[in-house]
Amino acid sequence: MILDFERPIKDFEDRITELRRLAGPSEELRGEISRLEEALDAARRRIYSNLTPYQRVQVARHPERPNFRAYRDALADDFYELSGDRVFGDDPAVRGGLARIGDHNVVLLGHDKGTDVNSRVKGNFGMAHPEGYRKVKRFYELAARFGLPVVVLVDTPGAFAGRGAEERGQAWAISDDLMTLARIPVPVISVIIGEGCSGGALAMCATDYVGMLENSYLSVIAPEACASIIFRDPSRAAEAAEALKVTAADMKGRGIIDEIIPEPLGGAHNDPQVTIEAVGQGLNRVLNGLSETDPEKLRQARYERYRRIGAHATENGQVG
Amino acid sequence: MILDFERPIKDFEDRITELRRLAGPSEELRGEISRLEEALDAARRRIYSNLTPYQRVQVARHPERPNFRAYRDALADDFYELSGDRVFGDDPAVRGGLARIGDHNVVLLGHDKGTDVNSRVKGNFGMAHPEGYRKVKRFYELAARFGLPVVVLVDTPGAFAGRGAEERGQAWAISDDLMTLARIPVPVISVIIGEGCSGGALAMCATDYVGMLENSYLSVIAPEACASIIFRDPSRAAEAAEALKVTAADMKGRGIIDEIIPEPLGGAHNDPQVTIEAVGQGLNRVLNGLSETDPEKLRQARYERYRRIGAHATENGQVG
Amino acid sequence: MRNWLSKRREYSRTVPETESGVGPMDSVFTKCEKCGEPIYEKDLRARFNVCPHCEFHYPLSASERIRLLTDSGSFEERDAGILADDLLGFENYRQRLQKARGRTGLDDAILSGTGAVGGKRVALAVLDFSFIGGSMGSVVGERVARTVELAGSEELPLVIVSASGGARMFEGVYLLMQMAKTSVALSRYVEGSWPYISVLTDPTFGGVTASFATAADVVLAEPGARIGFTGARVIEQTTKERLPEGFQTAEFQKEHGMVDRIVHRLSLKADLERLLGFLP
Amino acid sequence: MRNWLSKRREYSRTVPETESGVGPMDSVFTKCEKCGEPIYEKDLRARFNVCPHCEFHYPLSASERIRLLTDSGSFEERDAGILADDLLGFENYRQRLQKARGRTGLDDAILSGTGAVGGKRVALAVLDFSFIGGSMGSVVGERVARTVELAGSEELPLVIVSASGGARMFEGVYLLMQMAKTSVALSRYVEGSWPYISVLTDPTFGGVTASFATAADVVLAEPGARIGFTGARVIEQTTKERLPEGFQTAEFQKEHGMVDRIVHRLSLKADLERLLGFLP
Ligand SMILES: [Zn+2]
Ligand SMILES: [Zn+2]
Repeated sequence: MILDFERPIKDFEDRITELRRLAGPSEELRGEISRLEEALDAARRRIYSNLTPYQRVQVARHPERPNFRAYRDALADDFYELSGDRVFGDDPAVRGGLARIGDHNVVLLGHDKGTDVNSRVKGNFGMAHPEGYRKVKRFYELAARFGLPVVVLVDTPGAFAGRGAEERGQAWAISDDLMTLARIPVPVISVIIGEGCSGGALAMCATDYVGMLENSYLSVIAPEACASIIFRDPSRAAEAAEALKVTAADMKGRGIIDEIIPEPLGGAHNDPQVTIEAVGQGLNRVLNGLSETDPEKLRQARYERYRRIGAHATENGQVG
Repeated sequence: MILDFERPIKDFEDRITELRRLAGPSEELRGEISRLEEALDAARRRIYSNLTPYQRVQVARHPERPNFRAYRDALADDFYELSGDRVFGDDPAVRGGLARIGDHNVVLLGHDKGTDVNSRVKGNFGMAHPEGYRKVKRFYELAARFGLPVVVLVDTPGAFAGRGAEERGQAWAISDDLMTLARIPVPVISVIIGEGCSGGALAMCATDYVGMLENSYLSVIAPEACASIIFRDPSRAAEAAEALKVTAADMKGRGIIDEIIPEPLGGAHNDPQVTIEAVGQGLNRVLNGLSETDPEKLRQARYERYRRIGAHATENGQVG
Repeated sequence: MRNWLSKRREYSRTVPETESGVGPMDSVFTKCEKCGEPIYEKDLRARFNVCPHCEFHYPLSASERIRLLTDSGSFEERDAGILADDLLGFENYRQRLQKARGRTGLDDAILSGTGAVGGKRVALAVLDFSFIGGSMGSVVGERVARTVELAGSEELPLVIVSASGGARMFEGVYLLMQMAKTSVALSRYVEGSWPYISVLTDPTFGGVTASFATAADVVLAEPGARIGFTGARVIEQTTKERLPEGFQTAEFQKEHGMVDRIVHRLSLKADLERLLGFLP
Repeated sequence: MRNWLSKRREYSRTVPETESGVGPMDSVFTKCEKCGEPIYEKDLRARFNVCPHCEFHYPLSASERIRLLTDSGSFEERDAGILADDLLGFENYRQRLQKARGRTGLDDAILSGTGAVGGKRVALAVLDFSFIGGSMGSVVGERVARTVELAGSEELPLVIVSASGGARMFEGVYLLMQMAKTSVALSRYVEGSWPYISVLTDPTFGGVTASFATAADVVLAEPGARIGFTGARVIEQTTKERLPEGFQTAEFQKEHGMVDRIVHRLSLKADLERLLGFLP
């Protein structure tokens, strides 16, 4: 799939392919081709170094963007999936289990956006039901019981908004995850690899370390939905994305996340391998750092971290 | 409702009423009446002092037998019902909440068999679904959180056997209650006021104190069901009740329960008031005794109590 | 917030905002939007905005709610003067805040402090729907967290009354983080053994429901209150599914095991007194 | 027990009991009751009673199960010689016990002890369906409890493989109390940080499912195994409801969130090794 703003890049790519076809073995078009290749590189650089927030949102949603499955398969030496909330069902929108990452045994979980139509539909495009959040709670508690770190890969358009989800207590399940996250005495680290939208994302990223891929986003609401409410016009999503300050850079600048993990030129989907390795290195570094930390210190630090964040001031002006 | 074996009693009662009607204000039939009254009393004594196990089972199921609601209304100075399992629903087959019994604030719960056709159906005749057992778990944990004793009134033909119950993990919910009961550091006391059948009863009576009303029963299976399996003949339920050793006397004799609470002549349904008072006195006595006990000692004693019970012998004959 | 507006639109048909949150009562006598019966404003105020004819519960301001629940004169506000800061520079947010502050006389969509309920001292936080739809933002998050900590440090029971259309998206990710903030505070409070009672009123949605409002030992709700994560309107738009009568009402939530009791507003104080009487 | 018999009846059509629990395999070659294909007994034994054609999992004796799961020569039985005592004097119970002991060579429906799984030492208990339908009685309860305590005191992971038609009602209330006994033992074990893995095989019902078999950190199940509280037959009799295809199968239980994974018998040891590799 080609995003609109990627069109110029695609054009160069097509023309280069065409010329290569025409040239065949001959040396003739060599010059022309390398000229185009430079232009292609320049275009990539130009476009991707000036992405607007909404363009980043589109990159974050790119269907070829590496998702939970890709990271799991590449980064976990072994992954033993566990399932079920033990009360109602098993929600494929979130998956998790025991995994070995580097030298660390961990509980690995994340939103599963799937890889093809079937798996995308099965995983409800990464929008979890209460069963999903209750399975997540089970994973948190399993990790606490065995003293294993938790690694979460966040990639969701939000908690699912539907009848069944409301009937089975979507809000209760998310709240319960937040309460459990606050409590467990093991390192909990998350990386937002794509979309990080609404409480459905927060239930899995109120953690001791939060990394964001360069083109991922974190927002309380989808830009389109925000636009249709604030501006009464969904087509003004780009403005909403701008106003909501959803990019990794915004989050880092405001001290809400710990780190921006750079993506290759052209976005993660342009070179999944490199992206996944970058995330893997980050995870290993953080796991090495946190696995030594005293559990009580961890909880204390987690408490202070989230207790602090806010956009308010006391009357004497000093931010509380 | 008149049970078959109560027929002679009923006959005397009817004749006495009839004579009274005939006699009116006159003294004439006085002698005859008092003779009948003595016969009535004798019949009651004869019949009720020689109840077979299966007759007791029938008494335990008597529709006019005082049930959870009667005890709740008579024994709790105040009862604040709480509801819901926080994951799927609220099961009216078990009810519970905060209550004041004597000088004690407690968590009071029990099976609700209802008082009329509607409430009996609503309460599914005291047969709980997983929602019910999960609500019970919530009550156990609430009591533990606030250091309140738990008082359980058991009266169930068993956990419900049905499609929805299996789909939502009936066995998992019961097991979870047993694990929670074993863990909570507060006094947990139960009285079997009617039927105590199957794991559905055990999930609410594996407690620090277990009392049984004289005509209540405790069994792994309903005598009828046992008969149809073992004897291939449900009509042999009386034999099954005999063989299963389900009476309060059997349980006391085998050290499985702590106390038999006597019922008035003619059974609890013949004088609910007296029965309820007897249970109330028992509860107060036990609450006074246990509320002083150190929580760890309680858990330890509970562990030893249930760890011990069994019908097995090691080869050298000594019971393990 | 998406909820907030969808709700708000419905509301504006029935209850134009006024400082007290009371509906069309500014004339001496008016018609109940629900049952059509005439109501005298003084009757309505005397019944804390519950229709004397059909018992419909109209919105109630935080200050009136506090008057309803606490022993008279016992309430002491804490943490006044915490004001929202427009860190995102979101179009119109400052103006909206100004307008809401002017109209309600509140700093933000919350009042908090300590008060006595039937002689028992509690830490109390009350959200106010009339302030930008009771939407959760940094001030609501901060004052809820401080109230939770106050309850913990002074060993008091905690009572929070919620009314919220959802998230205040003008604050973007900051408000998302308020869910985490209130949760970390509560997770410490519940390590103690003092009770947390949550009261859900119409409407309670979004980040409030998905964090502190549902994490209580006992959850009470007012009759007919609409409670959920996502508002019915949005669900119908996204899923094209027709939702059943009474969807997301307090009664619906109780039936689904999420709420302990439905409590009429006029017996709410008595219920709290009973409840607190059983607990540490 | 009620389950046990309903199951047993179904079984006897397909799998007459033999010591190994293997079905109609006593001739050199036979027909799979499931797919109708011919099977050589040795092939079936080599595959631990899994049909080489349709992969149907036939019952497996406790001893064969232990041979399947533990490193060869590593298993040491514990608590042998604990025998059921007919305290109720229940009609025919003694005879049934004699018959079952003779036929299976077991003391009761369980083998337990310690063994190595891929070099890692574990406490292991395995129920045997061929002994009075794997029904739970005092001996099963006692040996499970002792295995749990063994795991706790020697700081070992705990693995329990269940196969049970349900309750052994000949022991009346005693067997009910085995549910409490195994639960109190487990509730102590899980205060430690060693894992408990439960494996559910066909069939697992009644008191076993409603106590220790489902109280595990990880619950695995064999393909097609029937798992539940009350058996399908009894449910249909009592509720007159037609039950759906696949009701109570392992796959059904996984779909309903009750089971972590369906594991083919021939990869069960490898799965346990992987799982234990992650855990303390
Ligand atoms: Zn009205
Ligand atoms: Zn076959």
